[in-house]
Amino acid sequence: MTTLGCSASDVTTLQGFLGSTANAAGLSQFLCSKFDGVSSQMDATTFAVNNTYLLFSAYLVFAMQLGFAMLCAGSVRAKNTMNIMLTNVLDAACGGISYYIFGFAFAFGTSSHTNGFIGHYNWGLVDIPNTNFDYSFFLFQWAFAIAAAGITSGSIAERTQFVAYLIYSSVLTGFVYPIVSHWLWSTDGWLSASKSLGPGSLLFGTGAIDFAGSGVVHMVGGIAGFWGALIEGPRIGRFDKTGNGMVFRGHSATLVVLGTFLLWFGWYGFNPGSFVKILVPYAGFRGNWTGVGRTAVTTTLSGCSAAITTLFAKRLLDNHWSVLDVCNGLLGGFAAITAGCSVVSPWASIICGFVSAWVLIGLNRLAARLHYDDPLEAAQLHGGCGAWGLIFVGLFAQKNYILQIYGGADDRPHGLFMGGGGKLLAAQILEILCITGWVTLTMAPLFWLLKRFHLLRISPEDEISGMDVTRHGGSAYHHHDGSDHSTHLHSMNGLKRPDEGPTGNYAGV
Amino acid sequence: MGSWGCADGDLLTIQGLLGATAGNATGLSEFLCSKLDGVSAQLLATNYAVDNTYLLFSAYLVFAMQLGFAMLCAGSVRAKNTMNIMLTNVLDAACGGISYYVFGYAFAFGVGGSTNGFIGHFNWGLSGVPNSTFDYSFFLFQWAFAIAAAGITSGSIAERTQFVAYLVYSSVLTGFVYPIVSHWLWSSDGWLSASKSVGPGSLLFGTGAIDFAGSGVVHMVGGIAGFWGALIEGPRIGRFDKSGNSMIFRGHSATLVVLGTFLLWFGWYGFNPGSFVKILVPYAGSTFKGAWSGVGRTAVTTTLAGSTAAVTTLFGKRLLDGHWNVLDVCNGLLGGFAAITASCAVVSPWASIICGFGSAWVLIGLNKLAARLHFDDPLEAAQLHGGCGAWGLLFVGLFAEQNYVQQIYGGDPGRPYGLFMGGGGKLLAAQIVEILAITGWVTVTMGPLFFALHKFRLLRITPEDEMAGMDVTRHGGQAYIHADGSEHMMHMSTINGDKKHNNQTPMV
Amino acid sequence: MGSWGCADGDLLTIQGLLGATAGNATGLSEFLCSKLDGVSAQLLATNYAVDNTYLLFSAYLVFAMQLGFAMLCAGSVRAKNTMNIMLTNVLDAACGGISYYVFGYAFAFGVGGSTNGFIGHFNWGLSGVPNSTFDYSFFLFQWAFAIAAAGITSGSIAERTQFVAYLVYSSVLTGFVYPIVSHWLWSSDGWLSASKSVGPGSLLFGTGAIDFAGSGVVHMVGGIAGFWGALIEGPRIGRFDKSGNSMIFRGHSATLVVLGTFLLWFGWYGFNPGSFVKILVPYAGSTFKGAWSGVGRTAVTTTLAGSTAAVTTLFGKRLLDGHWNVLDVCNGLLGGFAAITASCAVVSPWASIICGFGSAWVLIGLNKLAARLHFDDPLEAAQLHGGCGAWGLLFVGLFAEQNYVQQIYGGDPGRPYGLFMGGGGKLLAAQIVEILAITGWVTVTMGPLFFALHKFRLLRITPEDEMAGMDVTRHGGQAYIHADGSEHMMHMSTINGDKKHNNQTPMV
Repeated sequence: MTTLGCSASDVTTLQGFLGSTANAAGLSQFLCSKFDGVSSQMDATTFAVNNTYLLFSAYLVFAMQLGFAMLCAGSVRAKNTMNIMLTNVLDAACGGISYYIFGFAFAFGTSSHTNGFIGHYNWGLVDIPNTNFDYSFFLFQWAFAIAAAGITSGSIAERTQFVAYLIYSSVLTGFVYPIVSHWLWSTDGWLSASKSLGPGSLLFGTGAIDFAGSGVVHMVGGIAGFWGALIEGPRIGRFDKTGNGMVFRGHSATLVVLGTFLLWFGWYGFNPGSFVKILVPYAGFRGNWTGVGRTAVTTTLSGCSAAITTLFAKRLLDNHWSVLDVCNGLLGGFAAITAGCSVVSPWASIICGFVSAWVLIGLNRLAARLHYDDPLEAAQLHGGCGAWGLIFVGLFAQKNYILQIYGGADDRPHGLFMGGGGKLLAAQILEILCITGWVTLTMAPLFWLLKRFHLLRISPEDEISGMDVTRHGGSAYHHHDGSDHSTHLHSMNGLKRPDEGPTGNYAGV
Repeated sequence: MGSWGCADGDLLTIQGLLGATAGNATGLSEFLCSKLDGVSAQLLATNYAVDNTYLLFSAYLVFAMQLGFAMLCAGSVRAKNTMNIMLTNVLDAACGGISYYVFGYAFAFGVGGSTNGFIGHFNWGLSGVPNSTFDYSFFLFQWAFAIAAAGITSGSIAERTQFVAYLVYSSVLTGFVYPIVSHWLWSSDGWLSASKSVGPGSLLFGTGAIDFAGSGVVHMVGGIAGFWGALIEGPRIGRFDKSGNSMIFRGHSATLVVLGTFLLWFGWYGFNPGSFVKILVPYAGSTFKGAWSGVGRTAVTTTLAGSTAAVTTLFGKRLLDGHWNVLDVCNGLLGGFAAITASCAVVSPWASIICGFGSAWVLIGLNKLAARLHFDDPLEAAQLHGGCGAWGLLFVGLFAEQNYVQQIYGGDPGRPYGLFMGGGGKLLAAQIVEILAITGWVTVTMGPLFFALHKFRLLRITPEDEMAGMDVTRHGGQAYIHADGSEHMMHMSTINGDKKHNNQTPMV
Repeated sequence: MGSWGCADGDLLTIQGLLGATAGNATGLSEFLCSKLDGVSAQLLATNYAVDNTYLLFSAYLVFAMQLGFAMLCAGSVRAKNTMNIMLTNVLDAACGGISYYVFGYAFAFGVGGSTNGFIGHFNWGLSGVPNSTFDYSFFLFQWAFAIAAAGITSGSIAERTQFVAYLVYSSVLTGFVYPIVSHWLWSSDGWLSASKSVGPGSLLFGTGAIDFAGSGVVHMVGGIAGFWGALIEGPRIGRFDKSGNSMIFRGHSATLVVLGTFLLWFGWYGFNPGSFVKILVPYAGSTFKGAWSGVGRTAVTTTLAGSTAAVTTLFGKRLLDGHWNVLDVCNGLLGGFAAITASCAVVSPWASIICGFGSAWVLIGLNKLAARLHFDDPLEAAQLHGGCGAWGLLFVGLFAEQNYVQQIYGGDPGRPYGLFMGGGGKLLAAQIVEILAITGWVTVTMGPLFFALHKFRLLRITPEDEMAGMDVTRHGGQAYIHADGSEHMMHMSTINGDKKHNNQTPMV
């Protein structure tokens, strides 16, 4: 925080300057009291502006949860809609409690002594707010944490027991994800690009740059989903005996588009919001506000170019214009640019989106060939495009943007194609390997154990009739309620309650 | 709002301090003061700009709750009444906009020469706005609150109410009943207000009732109005059979319910944290704490209360009913939000978990009670907003933290706070008075209104309309048309279109 | 943007003022100036940060309107064309992003050494951005406006247009036609601009046309383009029978229409108030009024105009058609918003009620006219955005307030304002010129384009496609699959999936 007021010695200095003037002490104190007043108001303004910015960004990121819910709901068959929406609501709700109690502490708990692997302070938000973190930062990070779990729930949709969901979701949001975010985003994380321990402490002199989480959020969610979907196996009927893929269409394209647009909307909190502070001047008219705006532009362009690339590519390959593919392409472009959004130029983001579209198309083909079934393509989209995004940073990151955001010396490594050497690329590849390894080591055994104990997959009967009817109290849609041709009032719509009678525990749904 | 320039006497002070020795004491003083005055004016402008930006975007979020209500209500009713309930939600916002502009705001916040603790009576039609206290953004924020109350009530009386009755009660509620309650609590001269400006000792019980974002003002008002409406109308046909068994009337789309719930959650971040109105307010005694910390903390308590209520409901209903139900979880979540709304700014995050846990059981309990008493509220609005709202008001009296109350409402250091926090029972007493006063006021006004509508046969639709659904009979057709007949039609002229009959009015 | 530090000569001024008497006049002067410079730099940074925060979040809200359009369009067409229209909405945003980045922004706002009142030709691919005038946030905000225009047109030609035709017209509209109109009105050197910077007396009629947020630039452009598209394509098959009667083609989901309408309402709070671009601008002569009051007032006028139009439509249609129709109310609401968009910042709240009232009747009238002339616009986009937009431009000329025009556009105190406010007819004349110029320009560019597409058989789909619906024939299948066959299936291999034929490319 800038000090615009008078420091302790300033009063003495001022008195010296004034010399023998009538009342040097009084004048000095008068002037300094004015400057102190101005300074404290400026500080307050800075806090207010930065917190306003961060809070509204957090609200936008939260809106992504709604986007996920609608995207997932539209992408599954009608009979499993209630199930997947419940998991999305609970990602947010359970995540709120666990991230409050210990998740935030694992991720950002920093105090006297540091630990590059895991944080262990600020349990239950004790000592928050402090000079570094206010409640708004917690809220922003919570909204990120629940996004990771949302990704995974897409991969294992339509065939996973609800209890298994509760377990993996708690572990992912409460433990696996916070540790990865500690590595990259905490000031003392071993992979961090802005480590505060001192110069030379950065990995390869640069650290890995994952500005808003292509790796931290998307790869973590995608790889967890990959293991879950792989261990569960494909949905019944998804591949027939001769190995042909069947098209399992979601039940509502409208919901998919709704969800995609909401995710796009929320991504403007996700990427630009990751600056955390907007009132940071650089020079002249430039400041973090420029970076924030540029980040919004790169995000937009990457998604746009991925969407258009997908449109024409799928037209060539499959011969129709498919809005569902375009939506997924768009999201892949966003997932890819998330790592580099703040450190690449707008023109480069178009390249990022273009390639991410082909990454997604290629991985989807590979998945079909390997009989890997992921109802939302989440592993391919978030895992694959996320990894591409991390590599992209190592190729196209601009030096001046890195210096503005992460500081450091003038010779700090930047993108290979920008003439910044291969060190940043090496750090990015290390990040990919570490995240893949860590999530594999933690989540794969978890899913495997759940499978051994028969807690992972639902029974074939449940799967065929749909989980909504068997587990979640009924199907999601009732277009006909029986009143159209009812003669007896008591048979309208209402399911007569079984024999419990009037004293039963019915609670008027 | 502070001043960082030169006050009236400052110019002479500097001149005196410079004395006769400086070359040109007058000129120097004027130079310095002009600089400082410039800085001060810019700081003041910044203050206004930041506070208004914050308030306006909060108002937009609160407005988004109206969309949330529309989707929640649409999903919770049967398909045949969807057009009807969505129309009421659109009109809550539209009619409310006009009536709140013309007189509602004046009743609620019109403050002028003379004060009146019961009702405001200045600033009709926004005359005299903006002034140094209120800008247009404040009106917009309060309008978004006012329309939320009417939205709650429309849920309680869904699927069986005449549209004319809706127009009548909605105007009365948004234009008169709600503004007066908000005057009591939130206007600087309201008789229940916790920050009354008319003088020390004027606060009720020395504390006033704390209802930060309106568990009582918004949620109980809407919920109790809905209670009387639903009670006087009686249950929907077939909702309870002759032997008294409950029938399950499922809404037609769980997706819309989840969409609406998430939108309400999104909007609640404007509702609760936005109620600070100003974010650029530093707190004394700290370099980094200010209203911005309070705003953030409020967002956290809101999140935690809703989350806890959702998780509690999930397991509670699993134990009671044997399945994991997303619809119940959504309602539980909203109950947690309605409960924390009163206390969101003055309790610690850990306490908000208790608030949410309690509200989940309040809602489950009241729903069981409603089923037993054959009270039919399609959206559980009376139980949710009325019951959880009342619980939220009590919760303030139990868990309000001393320092948060001080920071937000000011007052002397000995002012009462939460009973369990060691702050005595006075705040709790004031909260109970608020519950009783709101219940009484809404009952006295809305009860007779619904009863009169009932007597004049304007309240409930005919059984035939109710069976067929209001969309077809009153609102020009069904909400959904999935098949338009073109799949297997022979004559082009019959596709989809209903051929116009000659005796109908022309189609436009 | 001001400066609160020491200007070039200030250092010497202070030294002179201090004279020889102060102990160290140079040191003292430098000390004071360094402090003031520090303050100034921080104030400037704050100013940028606040304005950019405000503009960015406004841009996000405007972007949310694209989601609103998508849902509104989806709900307003028949189920069989849902995938098609949603794809166009997604691509409006995606293609628009690339084309507006590469050249659209340069046409609209590219200002450099030489000026050109008709078209901009600098800042290609955002080179030279950010500069002291424009930051990235401004580009984002303008992009969100550009894609809205294309979204309007896609509604007019829904359900019968080839996808290739859509790609062509959408690129031309977003990349060329729209940017040029926005250059005329909103660029500092546009020939119709009300705030032209090239010198006094250079404004058209001494006033320029006032189109604050784009009733003309966005809504009329989209609406008139849609008009020509729909006119050249002709009505959908079966929309008018052989004897000339209108058939009612209902959209497939009223819920989506309401969802879209509310989202558009929500986004309009970015569209209109956001068009101030900067919020931290104090107004002279007041301590508490500034752009923030104008922003708030704009949100209020927007709300009131839409609300009035909705309520007017409700009762108007009830009288005409005999039922309370939520779809009509939604369209009326949007018409009110489209109308107030031009004048939102320069009229008083009470006047906005008149604006909304008028726009409701404009829309009802034009819809009747369209039905009589057998003009088929599935979303009433030409009537709504074109008609109400034109009414909104006229409204500025009648009701613009002098002091608001002064505060926003500056200029000499005698500049013209609304006719009914006593400001003379010059502003009205400029508004009429804008209407004619936009109508002419869009007609001259888009009319021949649609006609050429028509001639080359690229515009309209085949009757077979139109009957079966485009989703099945062009877009890979239907939007909704409610039953997947698993309910009564015997062989697992047939569940839901369409068995892939061996000669097809592998499914991905």
